Amino acid sequence: MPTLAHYLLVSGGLFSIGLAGVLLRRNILIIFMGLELMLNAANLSLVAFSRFHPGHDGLPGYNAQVLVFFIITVAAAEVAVGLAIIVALFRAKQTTHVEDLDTLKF
Amino acid sequence: MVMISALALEICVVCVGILLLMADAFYVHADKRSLAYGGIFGLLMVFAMTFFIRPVPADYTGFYTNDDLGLLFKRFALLSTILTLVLSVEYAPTVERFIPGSKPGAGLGEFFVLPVFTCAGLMWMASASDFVMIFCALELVTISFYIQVAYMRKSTASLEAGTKYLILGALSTGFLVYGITWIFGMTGQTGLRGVSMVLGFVPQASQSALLFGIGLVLVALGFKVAAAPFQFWVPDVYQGAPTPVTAFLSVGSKAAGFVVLMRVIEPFLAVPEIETKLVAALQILAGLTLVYGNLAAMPQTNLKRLLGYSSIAHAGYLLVGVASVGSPAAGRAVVFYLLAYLLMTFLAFLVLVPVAKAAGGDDISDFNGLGRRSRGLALAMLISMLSLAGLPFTVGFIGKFFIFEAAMREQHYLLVAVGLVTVACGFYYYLKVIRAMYWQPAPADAPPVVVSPLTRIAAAVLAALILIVGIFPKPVLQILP
Amino acid sequence: MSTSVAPWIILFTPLAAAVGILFVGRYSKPLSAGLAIGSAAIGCALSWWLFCQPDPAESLSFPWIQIGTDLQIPIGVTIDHLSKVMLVVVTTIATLVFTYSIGYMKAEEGYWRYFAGLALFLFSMLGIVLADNFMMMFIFWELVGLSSYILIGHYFKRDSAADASKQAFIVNRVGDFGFLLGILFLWAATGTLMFGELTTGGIAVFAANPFYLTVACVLVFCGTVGKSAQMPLHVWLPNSMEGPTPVSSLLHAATMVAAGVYMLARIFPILAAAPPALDVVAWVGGITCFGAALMATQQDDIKRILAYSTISQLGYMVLGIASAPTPDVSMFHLFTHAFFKCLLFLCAGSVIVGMHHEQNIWKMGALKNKMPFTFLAMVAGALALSGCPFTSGYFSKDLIIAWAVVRHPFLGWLSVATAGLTAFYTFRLVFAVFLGKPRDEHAKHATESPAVMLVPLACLALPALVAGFPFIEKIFFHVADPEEVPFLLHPALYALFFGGVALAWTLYGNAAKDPVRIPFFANRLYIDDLYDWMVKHIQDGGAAVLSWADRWIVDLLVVQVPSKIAWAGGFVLRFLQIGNIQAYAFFFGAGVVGLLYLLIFR
Amino acid sequence: MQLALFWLFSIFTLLFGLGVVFFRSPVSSAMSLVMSFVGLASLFVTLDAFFIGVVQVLVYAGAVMVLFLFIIMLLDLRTEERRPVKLAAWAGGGIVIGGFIAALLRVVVSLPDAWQTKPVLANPGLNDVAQVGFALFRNFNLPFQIIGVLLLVATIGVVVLSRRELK
Amino acid sequence: MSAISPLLVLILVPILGAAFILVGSNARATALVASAANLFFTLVLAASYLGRPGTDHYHFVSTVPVIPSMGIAFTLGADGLSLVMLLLAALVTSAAVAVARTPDKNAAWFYASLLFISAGGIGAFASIDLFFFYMFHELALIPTFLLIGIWGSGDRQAAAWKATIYLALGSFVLLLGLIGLYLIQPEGMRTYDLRAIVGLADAGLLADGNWVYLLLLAGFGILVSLFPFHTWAPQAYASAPAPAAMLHAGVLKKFGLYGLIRIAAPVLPEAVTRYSNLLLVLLVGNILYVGYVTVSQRKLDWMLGYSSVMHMGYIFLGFAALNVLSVTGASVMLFAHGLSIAALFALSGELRERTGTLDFAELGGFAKPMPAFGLLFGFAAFAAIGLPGFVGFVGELLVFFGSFVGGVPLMGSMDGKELFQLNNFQVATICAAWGVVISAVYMLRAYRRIFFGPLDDRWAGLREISGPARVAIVALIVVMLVTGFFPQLLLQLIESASIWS
Repeated sequence: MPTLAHYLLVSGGLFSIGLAGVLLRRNILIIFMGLELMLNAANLSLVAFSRFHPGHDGLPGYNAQVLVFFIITVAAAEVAVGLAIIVALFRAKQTTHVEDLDTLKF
Repeated sequence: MVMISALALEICVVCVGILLLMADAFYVHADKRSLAYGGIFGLLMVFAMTFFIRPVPADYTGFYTNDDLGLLFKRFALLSTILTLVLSVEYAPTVERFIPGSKPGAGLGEFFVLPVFTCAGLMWMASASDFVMIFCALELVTISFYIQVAYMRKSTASLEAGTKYLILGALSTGFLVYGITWIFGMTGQTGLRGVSMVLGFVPQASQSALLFGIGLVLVALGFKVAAAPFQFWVPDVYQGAPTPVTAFLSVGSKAAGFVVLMRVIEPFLAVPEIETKLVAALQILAGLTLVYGNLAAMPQTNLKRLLGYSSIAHAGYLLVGVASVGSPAAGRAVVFYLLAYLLMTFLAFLVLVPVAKAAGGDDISDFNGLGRRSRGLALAMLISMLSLAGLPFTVGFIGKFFIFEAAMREQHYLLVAVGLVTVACGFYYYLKVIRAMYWQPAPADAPPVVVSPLTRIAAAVLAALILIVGIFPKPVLQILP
Repeated sequence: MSTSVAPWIILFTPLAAAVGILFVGRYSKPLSAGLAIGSAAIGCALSWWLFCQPDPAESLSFPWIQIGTDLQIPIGVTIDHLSKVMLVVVTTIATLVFTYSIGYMKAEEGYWRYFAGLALFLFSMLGIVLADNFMMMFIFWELVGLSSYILIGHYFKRDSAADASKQAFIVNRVGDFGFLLGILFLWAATGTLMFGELTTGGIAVFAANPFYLTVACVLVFCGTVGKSAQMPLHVWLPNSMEGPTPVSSLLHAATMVAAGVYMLARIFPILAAAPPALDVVAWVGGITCFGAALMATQQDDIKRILAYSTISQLGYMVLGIASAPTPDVSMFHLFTHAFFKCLLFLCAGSVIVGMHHEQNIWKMGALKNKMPFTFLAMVAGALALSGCPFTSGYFSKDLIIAWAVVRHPFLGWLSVATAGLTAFYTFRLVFAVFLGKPRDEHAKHATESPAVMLVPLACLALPALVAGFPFIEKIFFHVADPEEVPFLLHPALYALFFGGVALAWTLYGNAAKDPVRIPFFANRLYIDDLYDWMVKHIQDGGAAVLSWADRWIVDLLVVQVPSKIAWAGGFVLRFLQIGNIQAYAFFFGAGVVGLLYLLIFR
Repeated sequence: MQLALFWLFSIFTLLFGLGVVFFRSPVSSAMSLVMSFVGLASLFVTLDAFFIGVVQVLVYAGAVMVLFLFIIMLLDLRTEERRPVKLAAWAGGGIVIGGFIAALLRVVVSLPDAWQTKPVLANPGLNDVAQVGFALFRNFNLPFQIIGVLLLVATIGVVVLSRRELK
Repeated sequence: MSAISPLLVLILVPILGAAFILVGSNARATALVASAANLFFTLVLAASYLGRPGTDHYHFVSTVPVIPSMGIAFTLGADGLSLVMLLLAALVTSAAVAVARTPDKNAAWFYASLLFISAGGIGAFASIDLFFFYMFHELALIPTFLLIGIWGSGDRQAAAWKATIYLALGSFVLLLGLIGLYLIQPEGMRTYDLRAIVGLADAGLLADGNWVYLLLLAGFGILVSLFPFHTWAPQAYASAPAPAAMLHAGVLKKFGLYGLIRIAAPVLPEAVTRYSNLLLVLLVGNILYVGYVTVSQRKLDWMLGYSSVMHMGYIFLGFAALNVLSVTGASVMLFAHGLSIAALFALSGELRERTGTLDFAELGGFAKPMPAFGLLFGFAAFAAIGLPGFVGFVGELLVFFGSFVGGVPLMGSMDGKELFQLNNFQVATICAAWGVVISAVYMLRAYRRIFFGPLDDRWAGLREISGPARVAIVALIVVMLVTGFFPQLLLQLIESASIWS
């Protein structure tokens, strides 16, 4: 039987992978995907917690699942807006590469 | 007198926003500025409504609390939004230049409407007492800011700023969510009240997990309030964003961040060992923020960017206050400082916008000789800079005084020493502006600075408030929680 | 007119005159001269009148500073024998010199400035004479310094005069430094400043610790060293000859420089309680009187010769204070010296006027016939100075020498030798100026001075000769002759006087130029050069080093370095802000990790 | 059995997650993102969170990934043009990630109930859609409204930002 | 008690004057009227004060609570000492305004800044509440920055920056000190009202205040240019326009020492005595070290700046000795030095305005073309070096007496010979007395180099000192002479001060 630790570690790993995507990739789209991974990793542990720590009624904490639901929604909205910005950026500068975005500095 | 439910406030704000959208959609040919005026009017109405609400002492039942802290920050959000709209009107021509649109006023409508929705988000943040609520309100604010920062699509600076804010903001959101997850996991609660209730029973062993969660939430909020080392987006974004949005960011979202921060850490301070670690962490954040903001601001030449750094610096002072939560005065100090910060920052931006419009740039050197070119504006800028630097007889001084008083009560002497140095640095870079305005001669071809009456009124009111409250803060202190 | 009011009139008339001249003086020369002389004359008359009156029972006194019981500094006068004599001397000579000045300054500019200065000086001098407590004396002590500064610097366009006045004031300040400390020492121990209380029993405190009293007295004596130009602070007096000659005669010969001696006389009982201090005084006086005489023998400037002789004579007086049982001995010499030295200077002044302000004795010569009257007066003064038997100087000086020989044999015999030197250099001066051949155009066409200058000469010549006779002396002083004086002493003195004159005659009878050259003496024993070197290299050098340090070390450490560090810090921090999202994300992550470690692993 | 499934799904998820990061071409990154989301959904299912699992598949595999692919096509970025790999960035990133993972492990092992298995639920076959909906519309009404506003704002934003010509 | 205090008028007059100027009334006239009116009011006030009974407490008190929760109230009040300082402020302000030459650019801000500085000084001296005591002093900071920066001479920008930042830093340290003073009071009785604090101190209710005293000393010390925190002063005064230098050196700089005498002396006496050796070392540095630095200055303005730094040493000595005599002396010196340095800066300003240079090497012989100027300068210079007849002498005298009295020298005998030893105060006094010689050296040198010696042809056409300046400086000198001849006028005011609790 998988234990809580299993799930937490997996979600942690996923989170780290997402973080890695942000830190290591230089294509904004990929970075964005990494961010999505992080959010979902969080979701995983949320659900895991809710399942492993059932409430007094012996049911999983559905509040957590609602939160997950919200997170997914927000993430979707974020993706929409984010991609819109990226598109606008690409139209203006013909690039999705972070190193081309350094006019504002110092 | 008739009392209204606090929930009505946000609803009204949202309705104002929707009405404006409708108007924007249906009266295509009308002058878009009227939207802004409408928004200002509507929000003023809501602001008036806030005085018909009886705050109930904080009882974090459910998601929504309208204690007087929350109420105060609702007013705060409304005020900053109104001022942002005033700025937006002044700034509209620039926006028009930088968005694709054939007709005059194209795309301005949304520019005036979005702050209203942001305002609703800020107000919800002000009374959020549940992590879910916090998350949703925060995201509403954040996402609407993504849009506003990147609003001027034809200006690469604005887009770049938007992208940076987007990526880093999303990153912080990720941490926030993960942190909430862990706090939930350890307490099984999402409501702050619930958390504070079960916190006593959390086994010693899982405290580090709890701290892990708190730490990640702290990171996210630190990002919002521009605390070092999560502040790197600030100067770039402030410089690139449309100026009204910059002002809104630096005041509205920072203030909301602080109120959430204060609400979130409060339950955890009940546990001694968590409290000590938390305070230590806050002290270090405060110290780093002070040093980074003030030192890095000194070599700046661009006023907008300088204000970005200065907002980091003030976040530092505010964090000093937050780190001194032990003393009863700390909360009041932070709130008062935020109030002062609202006044002086918006005053600075109210002067910056017209001057930059006239000079075509927002470098400090564009202020050269303003003291002779346009006395009133220069005087206003003088007052705001003195207040930012924390000179007596301005509200900024009283704020700093409270902050350091609290810190010394808590005997954070090291922090106070750092503050001592940074205050001196602060004098240096704020005086640079005064120097430009009064020492330097005006360039020969300096165009006249035109200011709309609305801006003029707003600036006059702010300047007067800065001085009056700076000399006689008693009435303001009475309305503080 | 009561005897308790008169002193105040005497004291403040000159001040009033000075203020008056300050306002109206520039409009009329006669008016300013008149005011000054009037005030002096009034003072003179009142002083003589006062002298004839018995001492007043009590004297008026006003509180000047009064702080609870902690400190009272009154402004009050003492009328006793000492002060009355001094009053007489000062006012009389002042009157004469003021009158003389009319003639001497006729052609000069800054007329009113000059007389205002004189009046101010008279005021301050009288203040010293009348003071009844240390602080009041110190106040007027400084004011005297000021007036001397003003008068020496009269020809301020001349660099030498400007420097001389500055030097005079500063050197006096050095003396006053000690004086003030001495006052503080005495006050700290006894809690009073009044001469009366100090001299009568106030010093009983010191029975426990005479050493402390000695230190205090020596410090007070520093005041004398400065004001009376004792070695090693004598350098300013010869330089002060840059001032107008009447000033030299009044301030720097007759009265002001004698203030130091007067002060010693005033506090004599205190000194007497501290024998070691008296020894110091004696040595300083003795060495001064000998050394100054040596320097005088090789000077060429007529006024400088007289200046050194003044220093030498003051040395006698100081020595006398230290050796005689009563200050009257020195006061007696002060009295006679005032007349003949003033006379000598006025003669010198008349010669200088006759010579169109030529002061080098080797450019004169054979003035005997051109200005006979001056010649006679000069001779009278010279005799008195060199202690020719039965002139005033003879009586007073020999008395001091006698006491010195008895009390301090070595110093005594040194002063005996000095007597011979005195005769020598005095007559060197007389012969070189009045005999021989004219050695200069001016000397050929020199003419006698106007009457207004000659009358004072006459008035002074008489006392210069006779003021020392016992019957006069009895009026003013109560001196005592020492018992068993070595019987060699008086013969030795006669011999030395005639020897000196004879030597002067053989050498300078009719010499075209100075036959002897002793650079060591001519260069004032190199003391001035030593001072110049010290001021130039030690004081100014050190000051320059300090100011360099202030600019480049203190300022650097306190201001520059911190500010530069802060600025550099900001400059460096900016480079974290490299504008690259990934870098920001990295910092962000690093921050997260750091924070987590802070929270979890500690 | 459960454990085997868990391992299967989690390895699936993690591998494709790595794919997201390490594929050079955005398209394959996007595809592997979807795959890892699908794996995640199945992990949700193993946690008896069927509704969430379904939503996950719908929203991500459906909407988000379509959006991504659409944008990638629109911007026509096939393969990221080769740029010199920044060693510093990789090293720094590695350190940060390592640190983060270390903290995470430290926390997880410190958990008292880390190794407990799933507790049995009060009544297993309960349909959690009803439960979630119940919670959503009853307790979480207010946040739900806020999300609504958020979506509105997002819509406005997307329109404003991506429309060619604003009117 | 809470009736409107007449002191409020003193503060408001200059501020309103400045306001009028900024909205466009004739700058110079308004400033003159305002300062003259203030002088008049101050004199009236002093006169009425002397008429009042019980001069051991504050008069003209009025109080308006501002932050009741922290015991902060806008409390005005004056006793003898404050009145002396107020007189000084009013005198110097009038003189400064009279001497000022209307600049061709931005005259309004020029005079307004002067009035603001004056208002700051007056407000500080008239405040009993430490919070406002501090705030008022800060009021002068920015005007100084503007005055030096816009109308200064020489390397004005550097000077303005240095002085402003440095003073800001110092006053912030001071603020921390005041907060500390607040925090060492017993919980629940905490206040910023000086009278109450003194009461608490007398009742022995204060916690250990050594660190507070050190903060206060550092803060005030920087403001008063205590060695080694003095380097800002000479540069600032050298480049400031004459009126600014007069006001700052004459009035504002006194704020720090006034504060020490007012606050530290009565509230933290044991701390003062505890750290007296430290202070003695520093103040001897002020007198001897800075004194010799002054000697080697080549420019008049720098020399005056350094001399003003040096003279602070005497006042510190008076404060450190902490007895009636010495503190009275210090207070007198505050007054005396304020007047003399103001007169000197005014004259140097006039001189710069004529010659364009203050380098000794280029000047000389000026007594010929402008005798009156020379005379006034002479008066001012001799007043500055403490010549009897001027009030400065009284001050120095009292300081010396007070600091020397510290215990009659210990009599006793060590291994047979009688000995005595001086305590540190007495040693410091001896150094200070030598300082009198030093000051004579540099002052007379300056006087000799400027006014004596041959006159260079290029200076042939020098104009005499101008009318208004003449009047102002004569007024200052007359005051110094009168109070010098009749020091009791001043002393009875100071003796009635409430610091002798």
